[in-house]
Amino acid sequence: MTIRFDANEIKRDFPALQRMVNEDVPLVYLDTTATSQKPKKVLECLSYYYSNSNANVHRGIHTLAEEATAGYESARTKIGEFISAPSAKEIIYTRNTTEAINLVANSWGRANLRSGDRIVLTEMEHHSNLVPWQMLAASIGLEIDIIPVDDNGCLDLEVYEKHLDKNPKAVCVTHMSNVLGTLNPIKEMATQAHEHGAVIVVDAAQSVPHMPVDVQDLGVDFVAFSAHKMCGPTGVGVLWGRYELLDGMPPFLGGGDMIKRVYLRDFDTNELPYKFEAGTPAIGEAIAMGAAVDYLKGVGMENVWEHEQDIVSYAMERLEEIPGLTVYGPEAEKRGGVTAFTLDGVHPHDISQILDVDGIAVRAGHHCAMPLHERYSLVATARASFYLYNSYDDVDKLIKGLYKVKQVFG
Amino acid sequence: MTIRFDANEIKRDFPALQRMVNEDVPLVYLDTTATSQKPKKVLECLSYYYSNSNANVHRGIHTLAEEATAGYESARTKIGEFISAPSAKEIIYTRNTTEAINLVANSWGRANLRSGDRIVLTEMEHHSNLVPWQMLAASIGLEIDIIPVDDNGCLDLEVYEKHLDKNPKAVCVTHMSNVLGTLNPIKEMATQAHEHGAVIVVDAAQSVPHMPVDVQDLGVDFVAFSAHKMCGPTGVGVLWGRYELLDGMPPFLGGGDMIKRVYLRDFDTNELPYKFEAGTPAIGEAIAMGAAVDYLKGVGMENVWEHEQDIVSYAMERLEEIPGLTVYGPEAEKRGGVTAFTLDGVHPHDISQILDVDGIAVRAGHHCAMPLHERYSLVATARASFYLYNSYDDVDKLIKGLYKVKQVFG
Amino acid sequence: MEDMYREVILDHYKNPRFNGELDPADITYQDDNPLCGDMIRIDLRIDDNNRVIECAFSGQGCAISQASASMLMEDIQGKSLEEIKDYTREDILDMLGIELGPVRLKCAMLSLKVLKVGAYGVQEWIED
Amino acid sequence: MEDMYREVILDHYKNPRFNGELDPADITYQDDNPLCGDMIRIDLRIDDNNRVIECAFSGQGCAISQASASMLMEDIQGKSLEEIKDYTREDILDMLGIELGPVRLKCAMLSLKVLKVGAYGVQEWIED
Ligand SMILES: Cc1ncc(COP(=O)(O)O)c(C=O)c1O
Ligand SMILES: Cc1ncc(COP(=O)(O)O)c(C=O)c1O
Repeated sequence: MTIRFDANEIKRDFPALQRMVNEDVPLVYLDTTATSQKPKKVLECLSYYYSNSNANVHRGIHTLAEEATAGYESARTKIGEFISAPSAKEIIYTRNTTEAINLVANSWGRANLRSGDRIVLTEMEHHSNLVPWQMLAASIGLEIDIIPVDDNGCLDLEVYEKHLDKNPKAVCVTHMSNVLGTLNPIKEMATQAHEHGAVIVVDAAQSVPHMPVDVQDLGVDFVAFSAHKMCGPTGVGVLWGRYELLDGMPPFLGGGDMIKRVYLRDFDTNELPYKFEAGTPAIGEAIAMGAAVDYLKGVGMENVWEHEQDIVSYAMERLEEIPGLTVYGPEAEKRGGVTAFTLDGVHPHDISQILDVDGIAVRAGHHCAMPLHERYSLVATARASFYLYNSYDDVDKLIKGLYKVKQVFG
Repeated sequence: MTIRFDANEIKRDFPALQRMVNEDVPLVYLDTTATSQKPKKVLECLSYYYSNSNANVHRGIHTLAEEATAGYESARTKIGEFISAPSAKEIIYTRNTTEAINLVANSWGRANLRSGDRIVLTEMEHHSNLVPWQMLAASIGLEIDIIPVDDNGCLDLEVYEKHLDKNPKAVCVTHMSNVLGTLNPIKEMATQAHEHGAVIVVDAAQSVPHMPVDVQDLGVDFVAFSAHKMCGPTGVGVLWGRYELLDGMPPFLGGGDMIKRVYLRDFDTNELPYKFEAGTPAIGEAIAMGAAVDYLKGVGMENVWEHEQDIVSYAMERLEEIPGLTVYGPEAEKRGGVTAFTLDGVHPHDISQILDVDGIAVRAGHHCAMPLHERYSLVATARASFYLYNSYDDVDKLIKGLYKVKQVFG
Repeated sequence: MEDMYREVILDHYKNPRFNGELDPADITYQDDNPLCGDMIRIDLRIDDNNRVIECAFSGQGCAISQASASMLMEDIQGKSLEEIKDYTREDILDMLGIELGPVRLKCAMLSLKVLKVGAYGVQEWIED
Repeated sequence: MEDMYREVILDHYKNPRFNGELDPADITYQDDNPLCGDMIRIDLRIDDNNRVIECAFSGQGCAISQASASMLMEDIQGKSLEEIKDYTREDILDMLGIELGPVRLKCAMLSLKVLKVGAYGVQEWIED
């Protein structure tokens, strides 16, 4: 058994989880997959930064500029250690997962792919790991192969192998589905991709926040994730890439910081990681992302993961009791803390709205995964997702709320 | 005369301006051109958001998601009004000025420019308004014409006219130089550009924070600025563009929110402004940018501008008294609150470091304007810049500090 | 939202009025809200005085989108196209009798959008 | 920074030792820090035992970069290239006798970087 922690105690660290909605019902936040709540320590870090050390980074000599630069770079080091990156120079700050993937598609993609080259995507990708590749494909003429989702909500790895036989240049895949919760066998997929000479780009928006991720152990090439889904603020995310790959890539956006020298008609590119950070970065937010990493490390990512496993097992058990309710995706053991479901005769929007009356926050819609919904012939699902601050009690409230929904629409 | 306000009173609104550096000297912050300090109200807004309404925007039905969406969109409206934009749909949130200009270069530029087309840049641009265009020019084969800076630190408008005679497709120019302080005659330049069929892209990073800016009155096509230079947080900035132009442009980054529909190999683009906002935006920071606009409006942009005019006139008078000191750029009447200078026999780095001992924060370096420094045969300048929270007293401290620098190196 | 969805909304959702299609119809238009998959089609028959003599809606989606379409059909009986022009967001919200956040507003307004764009073209539909 | 720049730094800045160029030289290398425009060139003459018998630096920049170059020249007199390999950041900071933030550290280390890269190639220079 695991060293369990008390989610209700954790909950106290999160100011937003103390609030009431609709005047007097306590919030039950089950929408972490969209964005997580933020612990007090992270907010204090943000506020401390802006109230004390706020300055632009990298070019300043005065005290505030030095403090800001030191904070910004030490957060980078922390984040690198968090995912076991070999070097902090491989940690590129971006706005979010989406920008990180666009960076890879535009910089690595345009430099390394040619008309007629193939890339592999999957049917369960978030739009963030589809659209940038579609845009690139349309622009330079790539062929896209899709790994379908099987009836258990898992990737069909036999089809993957067939796609690999066509020698694609890149495999772009999510570590964990934000709808089905499916945890993909990235390590194996990476080995296979490399055997066929393909680079593997991993959307880790839903894994890095929820489980220990070691990019070296996974053996992947690029990993993208967002601070706002892992207890940090909005406005900052990370692209990690293998040094040799990043080093060989042309810059993405142009401007201050990413240059070594600028002439009127030409410029010299800066070193990693600055090459990919154009203009004033999200300094305060990056520093607060470092504080989020500290917070999560304090709890322990193994513990976070075990806790979510417990909660999602319990949630699936309880959800599947409800007549007319269907949960999509694999059994609890193969998924993270996400449950997308439908209820016969009730549109997911109505589910979400009626649950909201009781303070229960779930998402309804396509969750930025329209092709996946299409695969299930759905236009929308309701989605309850769990994090370290969710308790069994939260699940019970969800179940009670869903019975109420049934009653309203009965 | 103007309705003067008391900078020392304003100063009290800014927590960072209360701090001590080197243990016991009060901070004299003269580095606003790099980034401004933040008033308490903005920090409270940020903190309130994260402690109460934190949720992902646009897709959620639950209470927090609705609050977050309402806050995010109402900030957009405020920012639009602040620059007199005809519609809030023309306000695109970006990370910063730099990303905003990259967006124009990549989206508008690639869609509208062809090999052999000409664009006009200036010798006083920040790297942010040079490098994106250089990258585009190298990629698709553009000719770049440069407006030189004359001996008064102003653009040579006769050369501008000659460049216009070659029918460029775009004129990319800063509203105010971040080194010389020069305020360029954008309204006239826009009229001329349009007479020759060119689009005008304005880097307003240094104007929107410091003076009333009315994009309709200026008659320009695109305007870029950053929240962090106008009392707001890092991580968010704005591109404003004329509706018809933005509407006709292809998307820039791909991902969630910027789509209407996604299929496995293709997607439909969303409407403005969402078309250009891929992935989870800097929600909290955008809302806080709205609070920064409220704060500045409360003081009044006319007042901010008049105050800075007073301070910079005084500063130039005092600076020019110092033997061996040279201030670059035009007379005070033609500039904003920026003074870049050198002192014979002392490197700007040493100036900055010795001033820091007395708590005086100035920048030293090329200020992301290497070509401009090259034009003056300099590698670096020291730069003191002023904002609504700087007083005459701050200037006096700077002057005293500079005499000390002279003494150390005497 | 105190009383969850009001009885009348649920009644219209469960027992939609004027549900179906008209063939032939003078005006047929449909649109959807890709965000949530709500879809509404409206068919109208118009007399020589430009009055609605028959109407029907079909589609799928949440209670709000379907109930508002049903209520709207009931309301436009015998109205002229000129009068339909005057329908506002407020009219729909009055029919529904509840307050709605920005996402649900789109659900509620879908049928009005389909009606107006069908009757006059996109220009007439100013959404915000 | 209590005593501003220490006397010794200012002295080396104002009266640089071993300032100039050697022609011919066995090793000549130069580099700059574009961020602030500091530039350092170092010339070395080496004997058969790989010892520095003559050295000179030239360049321009801030007091920290120029003074550290001057101090470094003084220190490497008669040292072997092997010994020069062992110079660390700490050695430079000890010579200067002050603490430095990240930007100024680059100024201080420029001469050591030029020396090491000149003597051994880039591999030997691990900055951070
Ligand atoms: C004139 C000018 N343009 C552009 C920028 C770049 O702004 P940011 O770094 O916020 O993108 C700055 C500030 O550094 C500036 O002063
Ligand atoms: C699997 C997955 N990928 C990508 C994203 C996009 O993240 P962001 O919006 O922070 O760019 C999300 C979250 O929405 C996600 O769940």
